[in-house]
Amino acid sequence: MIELVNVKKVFNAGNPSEFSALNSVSLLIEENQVTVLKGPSGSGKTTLLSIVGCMSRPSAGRVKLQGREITSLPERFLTDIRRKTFGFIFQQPNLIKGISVLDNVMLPAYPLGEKRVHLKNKAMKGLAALNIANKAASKVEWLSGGEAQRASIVRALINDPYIIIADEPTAHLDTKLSYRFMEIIETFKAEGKTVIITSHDPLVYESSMVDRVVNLRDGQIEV
Amino acid sequence: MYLGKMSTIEFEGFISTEIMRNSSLFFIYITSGIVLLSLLLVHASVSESARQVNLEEKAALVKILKLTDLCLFTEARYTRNLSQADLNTAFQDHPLSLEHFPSGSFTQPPQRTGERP
Amino acid sequence: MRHWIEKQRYIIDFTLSSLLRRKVKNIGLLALYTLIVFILASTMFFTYSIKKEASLILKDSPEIVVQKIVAGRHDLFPVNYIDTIKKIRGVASVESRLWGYYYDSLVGANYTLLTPPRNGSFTDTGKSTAKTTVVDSESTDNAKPLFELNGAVLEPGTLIIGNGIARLRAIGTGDYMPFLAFDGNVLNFKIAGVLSSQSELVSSDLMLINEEDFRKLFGIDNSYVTDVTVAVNNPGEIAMVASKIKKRLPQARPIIRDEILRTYDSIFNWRGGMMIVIFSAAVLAFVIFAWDKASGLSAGERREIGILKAVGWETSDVIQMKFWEGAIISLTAFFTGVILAYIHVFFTGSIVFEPALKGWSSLYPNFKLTPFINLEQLTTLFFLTVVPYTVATIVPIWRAATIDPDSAMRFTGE
Amino acid sequence: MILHPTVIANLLAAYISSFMVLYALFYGVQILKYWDIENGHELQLVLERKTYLIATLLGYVFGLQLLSLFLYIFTADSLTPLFVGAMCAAGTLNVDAFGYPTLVLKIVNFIVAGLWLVLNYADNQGYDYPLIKKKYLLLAFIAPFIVLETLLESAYFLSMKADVITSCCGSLFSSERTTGLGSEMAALPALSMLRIFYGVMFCTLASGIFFCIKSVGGYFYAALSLLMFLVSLVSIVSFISLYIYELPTHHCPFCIIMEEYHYLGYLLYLLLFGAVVSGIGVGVLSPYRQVESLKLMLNGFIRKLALASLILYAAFTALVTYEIVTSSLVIAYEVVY
Repeated sequence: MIELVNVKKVFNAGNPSEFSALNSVSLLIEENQVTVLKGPSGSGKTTLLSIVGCMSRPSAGRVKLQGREITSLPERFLTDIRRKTFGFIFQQPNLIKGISVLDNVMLPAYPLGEKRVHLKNKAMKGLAALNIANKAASKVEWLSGGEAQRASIVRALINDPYIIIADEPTAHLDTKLSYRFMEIIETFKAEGKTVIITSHDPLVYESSMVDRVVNLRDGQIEV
Repeated sequence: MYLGKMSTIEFEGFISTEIMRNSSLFFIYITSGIVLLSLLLVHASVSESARQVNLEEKAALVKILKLTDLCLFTEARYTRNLSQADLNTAFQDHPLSLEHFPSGSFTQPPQRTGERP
Repeated sequence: MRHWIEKQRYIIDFTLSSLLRRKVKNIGLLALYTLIVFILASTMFFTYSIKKEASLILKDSPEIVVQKIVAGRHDLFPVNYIDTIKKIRGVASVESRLWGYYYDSLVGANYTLLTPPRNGSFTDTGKSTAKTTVVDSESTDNAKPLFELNGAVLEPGTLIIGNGIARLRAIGTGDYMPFLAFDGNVLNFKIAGVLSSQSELVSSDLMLINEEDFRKLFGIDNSYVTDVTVAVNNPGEIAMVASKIKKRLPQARPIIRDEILRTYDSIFNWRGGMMIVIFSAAVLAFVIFAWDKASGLSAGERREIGILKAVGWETSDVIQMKFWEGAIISLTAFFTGVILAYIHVFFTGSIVFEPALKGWSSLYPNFKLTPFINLEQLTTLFFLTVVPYTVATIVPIWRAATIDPDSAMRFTGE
Repeated sequence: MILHPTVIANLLAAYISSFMVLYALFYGVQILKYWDIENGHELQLVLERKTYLIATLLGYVFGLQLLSLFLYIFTADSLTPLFVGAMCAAGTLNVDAFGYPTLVLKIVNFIVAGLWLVLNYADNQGYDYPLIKKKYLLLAFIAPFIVLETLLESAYFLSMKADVITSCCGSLFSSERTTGLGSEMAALPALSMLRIFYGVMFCTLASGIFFCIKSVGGYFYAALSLLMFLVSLVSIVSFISLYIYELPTHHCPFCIIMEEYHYLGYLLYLLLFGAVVSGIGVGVLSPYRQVESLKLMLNGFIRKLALASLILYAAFTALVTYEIVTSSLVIAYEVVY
């Protein structure tokens, strides 16, 4: 599904503060599997995730998505792929204040220019699935932590992507909500989606349905 | 309590609160702006024709009394009738007499004083 | 194409909501922008309409005015020159004009005294159409009927005054006005009539006086007049006749009508341009302010764009959003500025500019300008205000749009 | 120099567009030098971001060129009363030697800027920036022309002298100015121009339709649409304006955008400019149909361009024919003024 071949990422190359977040990482992520990237903070987890999720391009190395080379694609195409293939769940819910939950959820689909009625129905269905439909019109500031997390999950699913990327999803959730989150991941796996999670929360990487755990340290994969 | 109540009302009316999308508001705003602007243009042409009578009266007065200048720069004798030569009319010779602001400083020096016959 | 329109509508949705969210920051920018448009628009409307009005009013001014110049200074025009001008082929008629200024120290105002033609008569359009009788200058006997203005006949010893003077001195028909003659004794003139307030733009400081009284007041003997107006048979010949006059009377200074019009045109161009050049410093300051405001993104805005890009917006989508933001602000400022300027110039007679335009003149005509705006003025206004603003914000917008998508990932603290 | 608000607006627009084009060229040269799609180094990412900046800048320059073209004609028309012998914008452009060259350059720059945007749009469809080098070479070609146009325009306005009253003799004996470029075009016989216009238009439309069906002969169509553009300009001056003004002597191509003729000229010129930009765009893009990353989309896009230019030319001809039919002027015999 996703293949990284000795990917390197160097920040502000050439001047004294040069720092290589990743050096020659090779990784293969199978289809319909839940992979957890484990490692202390500063080990390049987030950089690796942003390269896998086509948010940024590696300084060197190859990235293949379903066999197609996407390393040197222009940003326009990279974003198009990201919009259709990946759903992002961030550590923070990252919802935009001042606009309603519904608008927040529909935001990723704006550039696609879908008819508003269809988009609204899809968004309402997604919110109803995670039973926060009653908060659709309320402002984002009034949501609780769990509700905000679920809203950002619905937003990630709006373009029904088949790969879900979650960066430290349970960092700000209590155990009950973390279990609820793992159940949601369970449903993704059942629907045939591939899930990639970064976490150092034992509740996540020791959970039964995780297929593979990858350890990351100082920009390299520990075998 | 108050916060709770408001959100419930909001919910029942949820479907209806979406009365007007922002972009339709924007288009209505733009069209009303353009309509207002064209109203101005219409008003301009309407009042121009209404003023025609007034303009003709002034023109007739100019014709009878053989006036040559507008009565705009009235603060000094030599700025009153700019086109006529006077003891020192603006256009008679060097015009940059600045002591009488604003007309003194606003009159433009003739372009080609010396060259032509 | 359908998708593109729908996409634009979505982007406008988001832009409007983000604009309304940060009201305080945008209101300041909008107010300044509207002020700039307002002042520029008022200047242009004022200069254009007064220029148009000048060209309409002065189109019937005398075709050629001939003056005598002695040692580069204006001098009285000897009557015997008139015959030499009459002999020139193509000249229809030659009439003399007697006019001058009288400084009234009481109110510090200059009056223009003028002797109207012998038996012309003029009635305000309010009552009936203006009658302009052709004056044949051959009949020199003074038994002819005198000039009369809507019924008020200008007998010797009376005056017809402009509305401005009546307003300034608060006098009307029937009152008396003392004048200091050239030889020191005081002449008392009765006011026979007042010119209409409509025609103040040309006649507010005008005083019509009888020829004998004028000569008595200023001591000009009969063999001299102030200057002479020449009517020409074929308008195409004006320049030729003027050159002949110049040849025959080297001291004469012939002035052609369309030169007068052209002078007024260039005065008001110069005046409009001058105001804009002075005002361009303010526009430049505004452009720098807009550039700074566009590039100084608050942390919230930066985070918001980061989220947009992380969630699936592409750089050009963000650029389009910022374009719409600029467009909304510019259109609001442009519409409000132009409409306010229109009301300011044509309904309230440009109060804001009055002190600047009036200068020290104590006798300023209050005239209502006929509104005259066309597409050209609006395009010029667009170029002088909206284009600089848009260009100034291009680079900051691009810089804001190229925030990395994964900045939203890195953002951890709340 | 004439200190006139519209003149100031014109110069401002000219200097702004040259500044923007030079700014874009500065980055364009950087891209031409350091562009290497393969490596993902910092510089390459920065350059890729710069492409957005340049595209936005050129988009604004294109819009500004179009607006300032019409404003330029407006200014010339509004300055007419200041010059002896100038009846309308055509006369004012003759005031000094820079008037017409600036106008011609403005039209050429507008078309070339349009082509750049067409090339840019095509390049954006390819997934590996296929035409990036050609795009910025074209930009390097455009920049000097726009700067030249700005210099010519400032020379035109700065060296302009209004004929105001002079102090010495008051009246003015400036000689009648000889009419420049405009008069030759007007001298072309009207009726034969009419036949040429319809003949060339017919060939253009025919070759366009042929191209749309068989998608062969793109260059031929582009050349024809350029020729048609020139023929249309000449025919506007020589006979179309006569019908619009219903006056056998008034050849001025500028007065038709004025108020008295309900701003008809705008529609006429916009149709014409749109047609020529898309027409030549077909020719410009044809050589890149084999480019690997553009293969599938480029044919469709070129056909769309050709179709657009066909429709615009057809609309232009329809409008011209409508004007001729409804005009009360009939040029029966050959009149040469």
